[in-house]
Amino acid sequence: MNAAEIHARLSELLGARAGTLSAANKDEAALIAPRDLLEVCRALKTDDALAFDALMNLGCVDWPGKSEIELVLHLFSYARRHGFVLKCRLDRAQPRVASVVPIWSSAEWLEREQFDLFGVVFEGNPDLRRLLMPDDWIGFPLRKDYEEPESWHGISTVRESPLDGFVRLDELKKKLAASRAETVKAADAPKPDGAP
Amino acid sequence: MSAPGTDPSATMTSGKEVLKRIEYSGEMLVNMGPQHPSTHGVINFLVQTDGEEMTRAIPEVGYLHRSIEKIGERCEYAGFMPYTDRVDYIAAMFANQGWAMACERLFAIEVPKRAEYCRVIACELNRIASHLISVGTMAMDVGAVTPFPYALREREFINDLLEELCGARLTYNYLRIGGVAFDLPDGYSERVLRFVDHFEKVLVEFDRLITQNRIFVERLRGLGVISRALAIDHCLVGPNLRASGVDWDLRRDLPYSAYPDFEFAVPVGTGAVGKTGDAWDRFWVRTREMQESCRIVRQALQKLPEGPVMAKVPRRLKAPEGTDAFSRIESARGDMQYYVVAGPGEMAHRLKIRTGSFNAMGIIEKLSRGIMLADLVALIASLDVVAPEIDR
Amino acid sequence: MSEPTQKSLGGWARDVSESARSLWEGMSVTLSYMFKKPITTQYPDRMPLPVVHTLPTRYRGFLEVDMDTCTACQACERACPIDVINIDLIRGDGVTTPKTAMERFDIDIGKCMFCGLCVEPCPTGSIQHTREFEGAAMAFDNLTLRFVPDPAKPYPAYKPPKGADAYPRKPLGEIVRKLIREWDAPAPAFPQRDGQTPRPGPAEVSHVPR
Amino acid sequence: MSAAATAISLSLSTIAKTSNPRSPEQLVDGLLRARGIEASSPLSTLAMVAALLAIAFIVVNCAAIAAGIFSWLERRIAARMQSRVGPNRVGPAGFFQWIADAVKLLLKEDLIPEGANVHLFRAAPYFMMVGFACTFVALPFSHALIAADLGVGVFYLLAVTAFVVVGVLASGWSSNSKWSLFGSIRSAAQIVSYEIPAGMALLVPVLLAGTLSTQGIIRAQGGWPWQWFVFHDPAALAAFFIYFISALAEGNRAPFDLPEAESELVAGYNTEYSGMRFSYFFLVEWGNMWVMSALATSVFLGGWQLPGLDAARFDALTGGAAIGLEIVSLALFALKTMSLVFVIMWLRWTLPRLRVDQLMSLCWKYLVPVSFAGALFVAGWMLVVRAAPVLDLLMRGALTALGALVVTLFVRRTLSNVRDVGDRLDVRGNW
Repeated sequence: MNAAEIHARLSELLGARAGTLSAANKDEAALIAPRDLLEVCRALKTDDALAFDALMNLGCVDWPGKSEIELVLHLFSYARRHGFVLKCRLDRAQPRVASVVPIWSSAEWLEREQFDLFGVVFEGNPDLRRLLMPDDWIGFPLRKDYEEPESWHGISTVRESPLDGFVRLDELKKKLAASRAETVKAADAPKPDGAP
Repeated sequence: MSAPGTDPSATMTSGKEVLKRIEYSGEMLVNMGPQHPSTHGVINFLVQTDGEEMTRAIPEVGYLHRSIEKIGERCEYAGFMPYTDRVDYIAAMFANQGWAMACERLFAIEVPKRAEYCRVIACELNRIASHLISVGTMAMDVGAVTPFPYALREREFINDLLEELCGARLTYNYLRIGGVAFDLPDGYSERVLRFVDHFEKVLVEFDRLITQNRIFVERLRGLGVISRALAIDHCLVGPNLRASGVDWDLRRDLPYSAYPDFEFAVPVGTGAVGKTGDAWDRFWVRTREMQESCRIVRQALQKLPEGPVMAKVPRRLKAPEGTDAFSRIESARGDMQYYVVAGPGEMAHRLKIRTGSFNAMGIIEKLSRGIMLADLVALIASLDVVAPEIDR
Repeated sequence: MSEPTQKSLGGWARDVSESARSLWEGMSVTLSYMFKKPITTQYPDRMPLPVVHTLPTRYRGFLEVDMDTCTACQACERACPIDVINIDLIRGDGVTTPKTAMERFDIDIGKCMFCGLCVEPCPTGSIQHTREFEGAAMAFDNLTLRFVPDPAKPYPAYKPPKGADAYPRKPLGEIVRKLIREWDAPAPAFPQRDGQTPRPGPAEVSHVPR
Repeated sequence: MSAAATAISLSLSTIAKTSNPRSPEQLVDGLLRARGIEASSPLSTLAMVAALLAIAFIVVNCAAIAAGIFSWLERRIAARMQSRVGPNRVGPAGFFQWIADAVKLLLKEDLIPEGANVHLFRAAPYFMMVGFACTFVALPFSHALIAADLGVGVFYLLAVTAFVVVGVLASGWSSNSKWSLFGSIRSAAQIVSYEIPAGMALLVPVLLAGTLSTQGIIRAQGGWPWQWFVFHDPAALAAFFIYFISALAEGNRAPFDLPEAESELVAGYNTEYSGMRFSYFFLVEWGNMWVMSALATSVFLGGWQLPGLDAARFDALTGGAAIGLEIVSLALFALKTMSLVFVIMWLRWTLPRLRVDQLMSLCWKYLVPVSFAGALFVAGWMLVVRAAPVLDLLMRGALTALGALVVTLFVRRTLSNVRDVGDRLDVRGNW
């Protein structure tokens, strides 16, 4: 089944809650309301014609301009050999959505990761704590407005570059010129004359 | 920190509270890792154990987190290619290909046929190299040291070949968006064929040394059995999934690149010595996959078409903001997925990498219940998790 | 954990014989390697050739710029994903001074990840990966290659002749070999910004074993 | 210097004169007699104590040096088997690597972890060293070279090797590390279990020889392979293998190296050790290879017995011939022992490690029943042989032929292995 057929079947089952299908240029995705997520997912998994038995990928996209965090789920069915994409838009200030762990176990770690990096709270995840970042890390690094702290527990997060240690060349040249002017007559002032 | 509702302290339990979460009843708690010799990189397992028999092992990851996804948002599309090498440094070619394919989809670039063949050859050689590390370390984790140097020796031959192809032994950066960086060098196919012939014999020897070894079989049979349903539910991918009896290979079932041109078998775990989906099956599937990779390499070299190795790629890669592309490739550790959302400029707005090891880690806690301490290292090794791929 | 199973006498005997067979096979494999030449080579002094000569031509070692053929197009600087290359240009009047000259061409090899992206856009093949790779150094500054040694003497940009498809280039590796300092050499005294304390060289860092 | 030279020449002449100085006691006695000192004088007692101390010094150093050399040997052999080169910089073929390592370990800081039981932590390596060095007392090296030919030799050896487990337990417990504790508990369970099949397997040669003395057991055999106890009957053959497996397990050698399983327990009971104390553990491990191989050689493989030379005729020899043949018998014994040591190393670099439950099931379900049945079978077979001596000859011949056949087939298999992967035979390259 292609995405349009899947969405048609989904609409048949859930009506308007199946959301809207995006334009057919790229991977078509169904945009659904966050509160319907669990129900839609359950329908996708349990319906025989759809039979999405695997949650392949679960990611968030931060859109600070639109003040929303987009949750993207890539589903796949080993039984029917077709894939589908679900999207839902969460409020960026209060990103909360139901966890899909009861439907697909693989969601547990994927949701933990997104919680860690975006601060999206997945209600119902049995073990929602930081996965990749240290437990006492403040902030959600993959948000667009995140600013990296300069140090963590006294460890600097900034590394100096050897290239920064140098004098800017125009300043150096001025200095060179000045120093030579003192010693040499003004007529002998250096001029950039090409090859060394 | 943008909004009050997302304060981490309000919603999350700290690592120390893991101890409260587990049903702790006086067993010994041991930290296995992050410097333990056989945790395959820096991973920590909080092992709750009653003598030799474990209650469970709770994986704690993140020690190798280099925020590659964030870097991907601050890097031009082409400039991100070297970073993908670091996603999975044991099989960097696949990480390259996943990124290249995601971008090619995003910008609708058609890759020349010869470039696809070059990609297949490089990737399959890399698959052999990666599986060699996997089976070698797995043998070492159950105590047989010698198969590991043998595996590394063969891997060195592949590294030499890949070095000749792209100039680096580990972080290849060989693929480009729209093709590959270099064509095959002169006389390359003869050297690859010589290696493949040699390697197939070595594989037989390797089987005799370790795969069929009685102690090895006894150690791994019936260990960490993952049923078909459990594997799919936990979204295991690649060899781990196939060992559980799921006959699924992206290269065959959702063909990409030049794979439709080749004939190869997809080894599936059958429970030859124990139950389908046990640790031995996972080991065995990897050894068979190396054989199949040899077959693919041979066919690719035979059918190699003429032509350019690089498509016409626009100087500035740009896509409308918000368009997204998704790519799936069959990496050495299974289905590797890149999800890229185009940003306003020449950079991605968001990049998500889903790797095989990440999913495999999620299942360890479930499988580790009630096995023995010595089995835990074999279990971890059999899932072939690679720390950089989990943390990225 | 395998649960205890009742074994028949036949199964018991099969266990023993299978163990003996796998022992036989495995031990014959390991013994056979006693009589083969080891695959490892001893780096660096017992190699038949210097290692540099055994590397393939595409090997990505230290970067090297032949300033005589550099067109100052800055394509490499733009291509570098991690800003390892730093080029400063000055524009002259084209009469008494060259039109374009480079005051600075620095490559921070200590940060370089040897991806080769800078080599690809170079129009004249001036920037190249060499096969040199031995450059352990005590100080990070030792790993910063300055291809314009004196900023006061800028290098004029090379103007490729029309229709040429090959450009004169010094032998690969010759330039960089001179620039790479010995691993225990003191850090070069690069000019410092005003009011900045100079970063300690290896002599001043007490914990570095000499 | 001259005094030492005199003493050596005197002792050599004494050896030549007294036809078989079975023990150092007799040797010292003979030396004193030659000087005209009576055995009852206090000077004699003093001399005896001094001689015993000297012998103890020699024994401990022999043990340490043997262990050191084995460490080099094992690394070279392991390297070759893994298609590597191994240590080859210090001395010819890297032979002095073990001395370099010992010097390095001596100079290293001796760390004691916080929270460790300091005294026990310090003492544990010595426990192990004592248990290990004591075994050298009753091990025969040649016809005459034995520190003390004890009447209860085999029993004594079994007793003192078990002392090693005290060191392992103490080191593991006192380290205050969970990995160490795992290792030591595993070791205790393992050594205690494998004592039983080892003891039962050693019962077979004891039955056949009718004595517990190691020299006595060797004397009951002959120089030719068919005169060895290992080819005496199928049960003795099985007993040899059972003893060998049990000895591997008792010596914590792969595939039974669970107490220090590096992929599971980091380094097991010696995780927290460093410097010289750490090296003691390894000294014991490598030295134990000699002990177990020497014991197996003595009781199953004919020990120092020279082919074609009866032990009684050997005793009767005097002068240069005695000394020459003594050296030959020493070399033969060493050769046999070294072959077994090689096999131990070879096994280690071939096999994966067993799991704890498999280790126990191997012991209790396989080795213990077979060793008991074997001991019974041997007792019965001895009765049969007494009734029909020709059966004895037939059985020995058949088993020796079988052994030769197995070795030939194995060599052919190995050679075909070399050919299979398209490599040439090359033993000389890159040493």
